[in-house]
Amino acid sequence: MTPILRLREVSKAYGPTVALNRVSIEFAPNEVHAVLGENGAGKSTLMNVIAGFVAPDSGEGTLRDQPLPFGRPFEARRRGIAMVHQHFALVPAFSAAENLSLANLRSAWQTHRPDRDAGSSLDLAEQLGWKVEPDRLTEDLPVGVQQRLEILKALSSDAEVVIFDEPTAVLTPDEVEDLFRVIRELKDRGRTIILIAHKLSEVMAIADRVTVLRRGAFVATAPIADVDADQLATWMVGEVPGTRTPISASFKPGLSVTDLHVRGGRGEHAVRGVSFAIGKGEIFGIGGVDGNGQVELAEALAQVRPSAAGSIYLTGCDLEEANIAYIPQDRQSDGLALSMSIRDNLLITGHRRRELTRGPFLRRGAIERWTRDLVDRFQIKVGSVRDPASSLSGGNQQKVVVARSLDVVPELLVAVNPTRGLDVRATDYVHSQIVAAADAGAVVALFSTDLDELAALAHRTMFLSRGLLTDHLVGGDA
Amino acid sequence: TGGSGSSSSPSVSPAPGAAGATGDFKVALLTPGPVSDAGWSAMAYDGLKAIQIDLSAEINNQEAKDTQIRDAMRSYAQKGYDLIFGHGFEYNEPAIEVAKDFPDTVFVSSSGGQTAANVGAFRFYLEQGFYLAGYTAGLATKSGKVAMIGGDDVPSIRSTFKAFKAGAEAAKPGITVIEVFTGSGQDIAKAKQATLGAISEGADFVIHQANAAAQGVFDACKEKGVWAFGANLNQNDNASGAVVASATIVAGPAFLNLAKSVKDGSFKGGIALMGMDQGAIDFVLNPALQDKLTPEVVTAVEETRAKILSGELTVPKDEF
Amino acid sequence: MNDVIQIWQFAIPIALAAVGEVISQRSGVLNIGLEGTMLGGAFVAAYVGLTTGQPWLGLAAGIGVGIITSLLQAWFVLVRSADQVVVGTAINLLALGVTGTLFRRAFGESGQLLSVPTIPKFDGLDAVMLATPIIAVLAAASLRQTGWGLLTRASGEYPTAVEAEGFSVRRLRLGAMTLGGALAGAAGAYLSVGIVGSFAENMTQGRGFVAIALVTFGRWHPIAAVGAGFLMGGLEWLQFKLQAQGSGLIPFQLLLALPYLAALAVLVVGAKGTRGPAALGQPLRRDA
Amino acid sequence: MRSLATVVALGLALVLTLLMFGLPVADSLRLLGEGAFGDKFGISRTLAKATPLLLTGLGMVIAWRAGMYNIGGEGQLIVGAVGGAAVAAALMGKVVGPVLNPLILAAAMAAGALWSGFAGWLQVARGVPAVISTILLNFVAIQLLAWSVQGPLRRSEGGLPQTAPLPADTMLLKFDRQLDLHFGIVIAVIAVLLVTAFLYGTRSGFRLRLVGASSTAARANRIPSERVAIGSMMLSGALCGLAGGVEYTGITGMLGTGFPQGWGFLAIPVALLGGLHPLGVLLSGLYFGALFAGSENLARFSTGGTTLIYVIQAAAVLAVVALAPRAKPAKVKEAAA
Ligand SMILES: Nc1ncnc2c1ncn2[C@@H]1O[C@H](COP(=O)(O)OP(=O)(O)OP(=O)(O)O)[C@@H](O)[C@H]1O
Ligand SMILES: Nc1ncnc2c1ncn2[C@@H]1O[C@H](COP(=O)(O)OP(=O)(O)OP(=O)(O)O)[C@@H](O)[C@H]1O
Ligand SMILES: [Mg+2]
Ligand SMILES: [Mg+2]
Repeated sequence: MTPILRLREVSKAYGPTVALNRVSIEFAPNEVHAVLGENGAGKSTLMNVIAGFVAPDSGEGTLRDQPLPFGRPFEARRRGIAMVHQHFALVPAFSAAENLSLANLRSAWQTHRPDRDAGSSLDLAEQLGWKVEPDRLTEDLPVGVQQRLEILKALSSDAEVVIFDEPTAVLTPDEVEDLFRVIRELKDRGRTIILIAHKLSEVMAIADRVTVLRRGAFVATAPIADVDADQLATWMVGEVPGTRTPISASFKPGLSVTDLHVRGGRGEHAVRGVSFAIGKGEIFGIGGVDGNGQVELAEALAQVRPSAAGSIYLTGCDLEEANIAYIPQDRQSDGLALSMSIRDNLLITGHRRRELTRGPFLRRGAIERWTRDLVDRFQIKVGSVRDPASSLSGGNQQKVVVARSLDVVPELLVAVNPTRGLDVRATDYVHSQIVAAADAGAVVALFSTDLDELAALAHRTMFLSRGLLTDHLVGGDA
Repeated sequence: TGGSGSSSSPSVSPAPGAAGATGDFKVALLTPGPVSDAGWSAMAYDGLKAIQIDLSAEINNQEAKDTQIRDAMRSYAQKGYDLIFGHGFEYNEPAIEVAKDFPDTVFVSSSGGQTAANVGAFRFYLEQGFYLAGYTAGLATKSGKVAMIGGDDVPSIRSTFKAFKAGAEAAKPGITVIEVFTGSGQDIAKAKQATLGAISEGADFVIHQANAAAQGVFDACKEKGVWAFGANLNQNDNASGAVVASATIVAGPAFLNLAKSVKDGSFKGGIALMGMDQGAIDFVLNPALQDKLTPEVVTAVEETRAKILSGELTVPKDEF
Repeated sequence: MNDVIQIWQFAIPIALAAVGEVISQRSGVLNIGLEGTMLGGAFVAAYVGLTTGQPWLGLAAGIGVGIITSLLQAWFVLVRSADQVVVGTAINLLALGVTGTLFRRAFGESGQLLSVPTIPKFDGLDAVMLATPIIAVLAAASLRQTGWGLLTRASGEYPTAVEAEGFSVRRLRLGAMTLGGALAGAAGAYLSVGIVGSFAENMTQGRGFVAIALVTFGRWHPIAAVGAGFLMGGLEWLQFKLQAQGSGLIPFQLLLALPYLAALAVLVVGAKGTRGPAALGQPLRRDA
Repeated sequence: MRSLATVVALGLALVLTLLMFGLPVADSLRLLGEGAFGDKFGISRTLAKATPLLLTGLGMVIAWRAGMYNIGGEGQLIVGAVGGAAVAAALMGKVVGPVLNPLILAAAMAAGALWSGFAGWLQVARGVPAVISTILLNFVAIQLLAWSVQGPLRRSEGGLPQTAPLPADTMLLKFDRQLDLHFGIVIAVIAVLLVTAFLYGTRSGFRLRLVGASSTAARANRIPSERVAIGSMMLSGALCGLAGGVEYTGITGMLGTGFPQGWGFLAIPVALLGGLHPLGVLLSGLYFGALFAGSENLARFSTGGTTLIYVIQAAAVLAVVALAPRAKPAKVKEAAA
């Protein structure tokens, strides 16, 4: 097996943070190569180096013995490296078909017709059983569909190396299975597939070989047959994480929602009359395939989006004044102001805390102490709290959101896919925080596309489908 | 310490006052438009050049409109300039004000009604030239319509237009005098468009006050085969070949004489009206196109010129 | 008919410049320096036209200046990632200063009324007048129906997506800026060797800014922008006719403010659906 | 390091410009320096020119930090001055100067705030990007000025299109009659301090920065970003309007079509060079003030011709943006340098 893509001694540091530390790695044609590692291990950085989006500080890379065009993504793409981005590279104002056309363009000098140029990708989507409406504006599509577009774009190319950075995070198990079928097909056509995923089960199911990174450094590469999940987990974190089972109990009345209707961003009827009640200390799971009104419902509960009809009551306090913690599904756009400092991002809730302000003014010293405390308590891996939030890895970004939301126990916690893209340890940590909040008396509405997560945490779970709550199951017993 | 400056003199170079030494005489000119406008401002610039050569003065010039005027005057005064010309009546009032703070500098504006010990004004009686142009147009028009194309809409321009109109009406009672402003003395295309508009309404003689944009007026006249008058400078030899005569200002002598009086200390404020009798204003027929005007017209115009020179006829002008 | 031709001719400079600005803005570059680029084109076209006696050479030179100016701008905007508005503002200042200084050096400090030969006209029509609508249609078609157009639009919306597909946003924007510059240069040149055959300092008198307003007015569509330019030209002609007829009905300041007010009104009434390019005005940033 | 490079580049750009125009370099540099710092006149001129730049620059910082690309500083400044002049016209002779002056300044701020607030509203409520609307509004403002000095505010029928000059006691305090320096510089410096305290020391300031950095994150955290956006525009316009009022009551004393000097446009380079930070604006405002005082002197007293001033200013701006760390509101580095 001669490698087609080689990286040698690649390093990249962001200020004091070493994202990649002399990583050497080889990828072969005809293989699915999984790259594993904790949040912040450097996976995305490594992929971005390969695809040209990030220029490494040192080290070299070759594709078919030609040097890689570091720092020039368009060049890398020309040379046959395609990437499915963890954070999508789609034009929001384009139709789905136009976005797909972008991927199918062979040259700027050709004519363009969206239906024709997107054709092959749309065919592929149909083969996969993925519903993509070509004329819809991309920005109006649910995240799950956007993820499919992103994948379709990469697939439609004739790239030799296809990188998938956490493509499965927002897909349902069925969709994941479809994707894996495609990946296998690509492999059979001699392509190199690099896959990042956090779910070990997925990795075991598809990968031929696996490489583990830890804190920016290469740990090991091994054929998948030679390792088991425990081994991988040990490589990744150095220890095996424990698991937790939820307790069931009876709850005091907390949140009650009656016949709630919510409209989506385009005025569509996204939530069409749901009623439920969540007790204090209860974790209420809301599952279902992405795009069925979860985000709208969550936003309505979190008082971010107005409800069109119906009522939301929170026992014992005025909803306007209540301390509602909201962990949005898209941490990069809704959770954080990436360009602002970590401290400022914590202040997003902090600037409302009485002890951190004096009238209209902020108390500098108090804020400093509070920030330090949160970073310590929630084990956020930061260089300095004055660094921009964009410098954090996905997992640590999520920790910032969680930390500032759960610093004091909220009356209501609304969390949407709170562990999307997190590694095992971080996932476990976020889970424990959610449970702790509930144990301390918070009403918790947990939205997740991950059945395991719901099963592990929720006392009860319902499913949202086309804006209506359907099924009903009981947490611990499910 | 506000307000105490009237007794102190600028510190840059002790101003020589009215009786300065030669070579040390500094004169500045402020114009409302670029001195490259081949018109109103250019003419003043030529006057300044004459001062430089004849009095071996150090000269300087700058464009300064309304609100910038005081600032520009102050900066020259601060630099110890002896004489600051402002080319237009709009410089008169700022001059009065700034002059209070800089008693050792003489300020002169072309037109304007206020004076002080160190502030004077001379007013070019360009209306006389415009009157003659209007008179000529009135005699020679076939359509009975003539036009005036203005750039900036300012009182001095309006005053000359009034004179043109008076001249035209004197020659041909009931004549239609079209007036169009473009709002800019630099927009050649607009000047052309405005002229085309006037011509399409029937005008067959056009005078302008468009300074640098004048070529647009001439171009339109040439294109449509009608006649134009030059203004401010002698524009008879314009390449368009459409200029039958020009109403001109001859500014050199006026500038020079005034500068001399400042230099030798004989300057004493006051207003001088500079008209045809001083040779400061003229109306020059284009000899190459003389045949386009009938001899009767030429004779009548010359008679009117004589009347103006003798004082028998007073051309109307606005005070502003 | 005669009036229509007249209106059309005087609308050409703003219409041409607006088409170029549409292309540039669609790629994400807000070219505030349009005015300066036009002025540069006007001056050089007049100079070359005068010295060679060839208005066509003048026009070509004007286009050349437009391209050079846009390349200069591109270096700042695309290579140095400088703020587009600031660079554009500086370009305007630069053009004002350089053309003014060169004009005075070449033709004397008190200036001259230059008479430059103009592009030949047949029945009041000339090649540039005919070419302008064609250019607009071509631009519209290329933006919609070619790969270049798709990529250029994507560069103006979300540059990362373009890079991810193997195309250089920098090159695409450079292309769009160059086209925009060429058209702006041509527009300025047409002013000095197409319409009047002369030059005066700062003779563009805000036409570049009007063109920017037209882009918005025309909602970033080349043909609509040209149509808006024609409309503007018509209003202006009407205004001059009214003045000549002696009715001071409309103060001309209002007329001068009209394109901007109209553009604003269109946006106020119907903006929700049409936005400008999302990345308009944003510098291109690669990984630091 | 970076600032050293900036200085070197500025110098080089300058020398190149001078050489290009065939001017003696040493002499020209001397004229430039003299104009800015040569004597009390130079220094006072530098400060006087920095005054409107500081105020408009601060205005840009506030808007851009909130993610509103306000390019309408020029229009807001003009409208501010017009608003001030309207109040002056209405109250002149009825109110004593020391009272009238603050009224004029207040009116200027209000007018500027309304003008920019309109652009803010357009973006928030109608989806018209402020980049576009403020550009358009600049031109409307210029025509508004032209119309008001030709019409309602004209000092006298048939006179020049200008407003009546303000009496001396209505003007801002001057420190010396021969100098240009006036009380406006004090106002500007106080504004710098207030804006700094506001942005970094208050909850509203924090919210403003948050909305600018990520309006989606602000929304998800129940911060009324639309109100913040409009508010920031109004604050920004108020500062630009104040600049207009200060220029009117400090320097010109009257309005005419020549009033706009481009301070509002230059506010953007001032703000960007200042790193979109109020304290940075203090430095860059002074730098540009000195540059203007100097280049004016150079253009006046060298043989280059008066149009040269534009070339020098353009070269200086370009040299700055070529080197200044790129700044884009949404991605402004919050991290300490
Ligand atoms: N632009 C940046 N600026 C500063 N630091 C960065 C930047 N990008 C990444 N880092 C840092 O580099 C390290 C590796 O980040 P990377 O995104 O590669 O992690 P990852 O393995 O993909 O994690 P995750 O699973 O959470 O996505 C992290 O510590 C992160 O904080
Ligand atoms: N709570 C506060 N009260 C008063 N002044 C403050 C407060 N916070 C910050 N400042 C002042 O504001 C200025 C900027 O402080 P800050 O630490 O926020 O800067 P920064 O984060 O580096 O700036 P930037 O966000 O532009 O990168 C400093 O002079 C500081 O003293
Ligand atoms: Mg990652
Ligand atoms: Mg900060």
